[in-house]
Amino acid sequence: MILIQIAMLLGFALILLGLYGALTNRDIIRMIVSFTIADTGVNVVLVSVGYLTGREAPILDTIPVADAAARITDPVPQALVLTAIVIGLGVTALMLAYAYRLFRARGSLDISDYTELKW
Amino acid sequence: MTFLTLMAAVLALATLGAALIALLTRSTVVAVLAAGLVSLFASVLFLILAAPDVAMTEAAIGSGLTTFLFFFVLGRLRREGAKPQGTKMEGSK
Amino acid sequence: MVSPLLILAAGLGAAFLLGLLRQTSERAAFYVTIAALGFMGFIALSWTVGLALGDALPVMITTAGTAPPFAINLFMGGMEAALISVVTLTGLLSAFYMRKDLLRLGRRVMAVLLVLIMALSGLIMTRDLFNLFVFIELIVIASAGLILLSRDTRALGAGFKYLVVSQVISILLLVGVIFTYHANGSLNIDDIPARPMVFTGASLAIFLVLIALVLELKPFPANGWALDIYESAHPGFSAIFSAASGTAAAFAAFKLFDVAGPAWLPLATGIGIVTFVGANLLALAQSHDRRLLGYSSVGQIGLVLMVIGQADILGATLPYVAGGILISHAVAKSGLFWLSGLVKGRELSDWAALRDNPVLIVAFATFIAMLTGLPPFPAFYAKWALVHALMANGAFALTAAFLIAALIEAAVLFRWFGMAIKRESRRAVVVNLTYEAVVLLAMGTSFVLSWIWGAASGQENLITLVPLLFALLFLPLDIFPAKAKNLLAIAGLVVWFALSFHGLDPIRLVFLIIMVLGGALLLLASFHAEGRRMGFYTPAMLMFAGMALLITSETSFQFFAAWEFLTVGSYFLILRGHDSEPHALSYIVFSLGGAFALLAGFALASGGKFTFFVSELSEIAPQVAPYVFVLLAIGFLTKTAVMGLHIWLPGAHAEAETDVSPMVSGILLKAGLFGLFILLLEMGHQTLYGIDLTVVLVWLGALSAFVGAVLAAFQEDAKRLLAYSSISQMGYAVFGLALMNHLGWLLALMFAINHFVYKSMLFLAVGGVKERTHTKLMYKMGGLITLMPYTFVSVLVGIIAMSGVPPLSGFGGRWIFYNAIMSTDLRLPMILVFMSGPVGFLYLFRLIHSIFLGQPKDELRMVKEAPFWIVAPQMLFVAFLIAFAALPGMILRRVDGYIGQIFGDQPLTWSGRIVDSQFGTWNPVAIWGVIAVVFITILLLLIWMNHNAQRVKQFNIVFSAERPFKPQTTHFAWNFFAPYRKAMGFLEAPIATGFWTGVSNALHGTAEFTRKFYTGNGQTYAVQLLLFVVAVYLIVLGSMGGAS
Amino acid sequence: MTTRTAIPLVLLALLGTAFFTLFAGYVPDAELNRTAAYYANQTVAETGAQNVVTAIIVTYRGLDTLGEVTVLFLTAAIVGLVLAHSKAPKGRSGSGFLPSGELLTTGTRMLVPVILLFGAYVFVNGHLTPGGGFQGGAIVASGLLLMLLADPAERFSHGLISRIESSAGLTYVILGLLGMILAGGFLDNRILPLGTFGSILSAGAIPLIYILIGLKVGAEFSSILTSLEETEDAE
Amino acid sequence: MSSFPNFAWGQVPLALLTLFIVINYGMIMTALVRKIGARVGGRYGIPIWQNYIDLLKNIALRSKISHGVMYYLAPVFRLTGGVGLLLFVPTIYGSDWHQNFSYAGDLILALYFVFFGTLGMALGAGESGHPHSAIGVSRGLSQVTMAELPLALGVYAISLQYQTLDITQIVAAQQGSIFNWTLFTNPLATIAAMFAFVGTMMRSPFDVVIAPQEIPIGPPTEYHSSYLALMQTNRVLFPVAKTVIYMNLFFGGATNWAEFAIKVFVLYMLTAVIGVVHPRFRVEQSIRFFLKWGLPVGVLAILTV
Repeated sequence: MILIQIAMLLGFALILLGLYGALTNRDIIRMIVSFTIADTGVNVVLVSVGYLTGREAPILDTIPVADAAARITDPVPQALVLTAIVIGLGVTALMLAYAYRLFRARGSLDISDYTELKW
Repeated sequence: MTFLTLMAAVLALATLGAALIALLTRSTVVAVLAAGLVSLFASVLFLILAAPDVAMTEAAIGSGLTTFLFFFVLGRLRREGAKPQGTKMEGSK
Repeated sequence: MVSPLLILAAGLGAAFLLGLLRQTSERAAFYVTIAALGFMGFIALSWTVGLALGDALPVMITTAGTAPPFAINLFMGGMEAALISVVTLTGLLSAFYMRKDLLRLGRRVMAVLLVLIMALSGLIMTRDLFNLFVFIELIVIASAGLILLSRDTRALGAGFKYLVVSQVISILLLVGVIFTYHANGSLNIDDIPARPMVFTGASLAIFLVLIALVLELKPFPANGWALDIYESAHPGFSAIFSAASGTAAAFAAFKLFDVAGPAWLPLATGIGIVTFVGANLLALAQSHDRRLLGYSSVGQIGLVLMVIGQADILGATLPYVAGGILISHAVAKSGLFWLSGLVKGRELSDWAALRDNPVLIVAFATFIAMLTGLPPFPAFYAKWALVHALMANGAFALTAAFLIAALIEAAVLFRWFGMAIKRESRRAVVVNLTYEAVVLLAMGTSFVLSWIWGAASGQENLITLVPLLFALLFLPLDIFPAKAKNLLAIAGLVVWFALSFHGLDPIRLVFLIIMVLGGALLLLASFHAEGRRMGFYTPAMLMFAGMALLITSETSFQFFAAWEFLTVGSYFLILRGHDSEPHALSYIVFSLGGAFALLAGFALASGGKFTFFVSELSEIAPQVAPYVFVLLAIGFLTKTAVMGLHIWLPGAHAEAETDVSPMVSGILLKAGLFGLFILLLEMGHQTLYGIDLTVVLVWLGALSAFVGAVLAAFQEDAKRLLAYSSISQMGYAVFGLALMNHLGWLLALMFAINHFVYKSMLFLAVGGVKERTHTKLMYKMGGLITLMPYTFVSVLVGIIAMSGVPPLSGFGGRWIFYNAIMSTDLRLPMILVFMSGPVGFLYLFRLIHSIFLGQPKDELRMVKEAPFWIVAPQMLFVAFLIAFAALPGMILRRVDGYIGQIFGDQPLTWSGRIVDSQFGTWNPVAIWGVIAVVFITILLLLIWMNHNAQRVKQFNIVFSAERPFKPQTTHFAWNFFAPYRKAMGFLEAPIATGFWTGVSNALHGTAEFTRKFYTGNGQTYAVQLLLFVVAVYLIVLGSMGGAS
Repeated sequence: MTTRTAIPLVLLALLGTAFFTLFAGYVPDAELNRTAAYYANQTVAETGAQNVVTAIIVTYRGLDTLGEVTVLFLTAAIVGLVLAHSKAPKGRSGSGFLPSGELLTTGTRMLVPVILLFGAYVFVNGHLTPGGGFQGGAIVASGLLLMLLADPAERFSHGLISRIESSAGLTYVILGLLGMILAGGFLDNRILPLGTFGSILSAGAIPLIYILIGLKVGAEFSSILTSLEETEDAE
Repeated sequence: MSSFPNFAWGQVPLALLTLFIVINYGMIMTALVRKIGARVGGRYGIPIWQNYIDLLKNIALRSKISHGVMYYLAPVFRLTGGVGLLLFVPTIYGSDWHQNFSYAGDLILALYFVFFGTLGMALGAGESGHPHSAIGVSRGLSQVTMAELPLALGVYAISLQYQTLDITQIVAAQQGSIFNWTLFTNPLATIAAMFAFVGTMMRSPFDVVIAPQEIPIGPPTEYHSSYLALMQTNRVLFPVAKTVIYMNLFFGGATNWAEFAIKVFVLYMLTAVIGVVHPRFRVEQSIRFFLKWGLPVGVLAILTV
């Protein structure tokens, strides 16, 4: 129980910290770094939600199939997190590529320099 | 159980610490490394939370590949950012 | 039917396949892309058709051989199929459209495009919450990739902002998803139970999911990033981003709101309407075409969200309504984005380049009509159904907000269209056959969709109406000479009259004669036009179609559709005028505003029933009746240009072409009058807050009659003078109708007939003068009587008739007027009407004096009589006026009898050619006789006395015993009624204009101020996004606190 | 504190309260919910996989996974696109801050095959043990990464990477479609016999798919990394 | 001929007789009024037959020019307006002789026919091309718009009062006693109408339209010879015809020529008296005057009926 709470709070804290960094850091690279932290936070929250206190990993090599329902933890969030992690990497890579292109175009990594489109 | 909890608590604190470092440090390189550390700690936490698959993935992708991606881009940026100041204004048409 | 999964498989498979092709064969890659998109589109379309025709049943597609919720499942139903068709076909056409850029960037970008379309289709089909997230991420990433297609370097910044914002959204979404899963034990959307709107536990989780999906819809004001994309991206991609992505995201939101339960609908409603209003408002301040389209997209999707919020009200019609708006938007918006690629400049006025290619102008008009929900396009039916549902459920404020925002949107779009038609194009249109083909396909689709929506409407299918088709027929016929088309148009009107006049009551018959036969008569004047006169006949016939249908309409739907037809047709006609751009705009805005009032009125009257006979207006419940009356009256009064709602009229009528002015003045204004006839016929006296509304109408009519006349007297521009005169004349007619007695109605009808005749005549005459003198300013003319004698005669007869001086027909109107006011208890409004009579005399005299009398100008000494075809109808009118003056009974008697049936009295007795009332006598033949005898006698006397009078030159005048220095300066015409202006000039104070200008300025100011919100900083956008979420959260929290 | 930081702080505090409400309202399940229970009970019978998470990823939520590899595919394609049009200045290549000494080069030469082999092991055994295509793919990619670090001048054949990526993806889709024809639906793993529970060649198509995923992910990661690393695009 | 149910050829000579009487009466009366005005001003004044002299002189003038068709027709319009007005109004109540052609229409016809001559005159003056003519028209029309308003209100009031628009019936209702006159039964309407009466008789203070004492200005500026003769005829006929309407509506009408002569003279004299004691208004002043005084009285009249 406490384990879940610790993990979940950590996850939320990471999300908020990450978002704070992303919203206040003007450096594009630092924004991306912050987002990866927030992403990690989301992953932690996801896993913690699926965790059942005291249960084991959902791998049935040592656990008899018949006992599985009583002994393993919820596998679904884990599957989701796997996907989320990979997607997170994809987005991060994309943002980094964009950052590079932006820098090439304008020689700046300050997000507030890219406001020629507005209003 | 309590050991696990305690470990989780310590890990959580460490993770938070790493995250704060990532946010507060002036050096981008340190921030990237700290973010990787956050991922790494999180992957350990995933192990505690009975999620070995996730832990592996987080470690390999979240903390490993992502960090390298950052460094690669930083490297390229650094190389080009080191060029004379004149290029700063280039392309701002 | 092939499995819908193949849509996804084909998209993905083709995307992967592209990597296997040889590097050099980009062309082959392109064909693979096209083939895959075509295949996807084919599957979607075949499902759409199959489901629509009942050949197929909606199907649940399971994956992994496992039943949901344990494996991801997809659903293919009617809505899904239709929307996937939209998505895939947009993708296909855009792929064609972007061909060059796709080839330039290679197969990777083609793969990205394929994946985007695949993901959008998946987003529509999937029934799994997390799968939804995956597809959204795919869409985000693919979009970020396709933004790179643009050659605009600013697109990079836009793409990055988009990624930043998407990150925030996906965080919210994931947190929401996992807690929803925790609460329901399932990720399947169909397993989500309806929950109350509270912010604890599972409800909070679903809130996060919902708000994340709503954020994907770019709600105002958390949408700066989307606008930046629209502004900078490749138009082909923008078309996808707006049409396909918007559609899919809206459907995803719909799916979630559908299961989350009715408690959450207010959220959709609120955000939707705020977005619709806000986006359209900000669009006002835009001068960049694509950004404007972006705002419009955002607004339309907001509208769809608002419609989704009405799920409980709309019930089974929700797909029809939301789909109508969504699909209209998709087709029109993608069409416009594609069109934007053909225009080089990015200013709105640069679209004037489209004039190089009339087909593109037609496409532009089609798309705008489609977006603004004009008939016969799907959004029209949707708007109809939506407003009916809203009004029936008492959502008045929402309806008002919706209609106002829709009006702003129409203003924005039509302003743009006006610029395209009237401004000078600095750069030629891009010649690109692929672009054009894609645009034309979209245009064709819009008509097909119109047919489908019409067929499903349960009402008349507007696109199949013969008059409308007749009007549209002139589009392809536009390549023929104007004279041939004119003949066809006249024949069409006459035939339509012959087909439709049977069985009409006399009042309707009179209006039908004025509108259809009168139209044919006026079209005679159009024979003077040379060349092809592109773009004249379709709008003209559209207007006449609207009027013809208006008279014969039975249901409120037919009535309203006809009303919109005539409004739109006349707008395009008016826009043809020389300096008409701002005036046409204010015309369409006021007209649509009035039309919306009608819509709301009918909706309120029908109580939500879609088929509502106009004759049922007399049976509606007394508690709503007065409000219905007010709304409908506002609609009709806008058309008759009652004081306060009149500011559109002078410019619109004055700037129109020579033969258009009489149409819009002489004929079109009668539509409003006809509406009032119907309204008062069915509803009669209504009381609101103890005030008899007909009394209000009496006052408004009298005020218009007076102020219109005063303003007319102060005009220097001949056509403006006539336009103000129309306001005054319509005021009389409204006044007469509102008296609600037999004679009042007869008066109004007489005014309708008379006004048609003499205003058509005068506009033609003045138009003819303008053709020759090239000015409308009267003080620049003078002394034209000898040069244009026929025109002079028609003006002379016209002004005698109009001023009510015996013996011409105007006097009959006055006589009936006095008898009418004798039978009413209202007295004070008469003062205004009494005053307006002599004032009418002022402007009429000024008209004839300044143009035809006085000293001719040197430069105009050689002008010829107006063209034959302009004079000929005038002479017909003159003959008619004289006949009608002598024999009013030939028209009025039957009408009088019919009005007698309505009021159950018969105050006039027609003995022979004499008309007797309770109070007096009108013997037109005797009047003619006496006057003619006396006149001829005196004339003979004079001729006897000075038969040898010597004709002298015009400037041979005494002029205080000296010859004038220059004849030009002796024409006393400018500011002719200076003394009157000194005394009564205060009436000229532009109160109404000031008011409406103030409204317009306030809107623009708000837009200008609010858009500063969009700083262009991606970080700020992200903050705004969070601010939006938090604000919604707090507002909902607050309202819950208030409710409990 | 400036408004630039204060406003986000306030907003995040409010968002935090929303999160806290979620946290406070969270009641952990005592038992597996019905979805999880279904997987716990049926995975073995239906898919023959030991690792329930793998079964879910590859089969039950196979569509997600297909989307997931597509994300990487997209990212690789777009990163390639982005960098294709920004040729870096000529000059010394490499990430520039990691020294590539002789030791590293030699070590790499020895290590890389081992790493690649380990990666393959991970994704082949995905249905039995923790790990699978993604992890394995990542490991394979890190092998390549190491090679890049060791010898920045090293060129990878984009054509090869791309071809591996595409064929794997295409095969994945075809396998999915085969599921519709031969078994119960798209991505049904029972197109192949489920085999003996617990052995390598079991769990129907899961190992095959995970191998494809592994190859594809590995190729995609490599593609991204090489795109970012290389100064000039192959095109 | 069903359109002329009351028509008899015998009416034509009677109508001509009426016309003859009225013209001659007008000739003498207007001259007399001018003479009185002159005497009041300490001048000798014109001879009583001066109008005849002017008329004959104008007819006899040999210089005759024309500026065009409308110019030529204007005097015809003008005189037709005057003659027609007289003929559409019953002159002597109770006499079948002098009903003229009033069956052609009612009060409304009379009120609107007033404008017939005005319009024709204005058109002719316009075509003459003289700016002063146009200025005169502008002034005249501007002024009349407000001057006519109290009359319209007064007429409305009395037609409500008598519930008819028929002039004969209105006169009939006033017979019997002097106190049956509208003047006494409806003084407000009468006062309102008298504003209009004074205002439209082209006498000071409302005579800026023709501005007789200044350089020739006003619609007739360019007219001469027989044109002017016709207009002069009208100038004596029209005021009388108009006065007849007022007399009929408000002052009990006339049952014989003597009563007719007296009532018309008194009413006409009224305007003359006002003209003598009151200086000329500018147009905007007269408009304001009617707005300030005429309109409220008129409004009161229609409200109190």
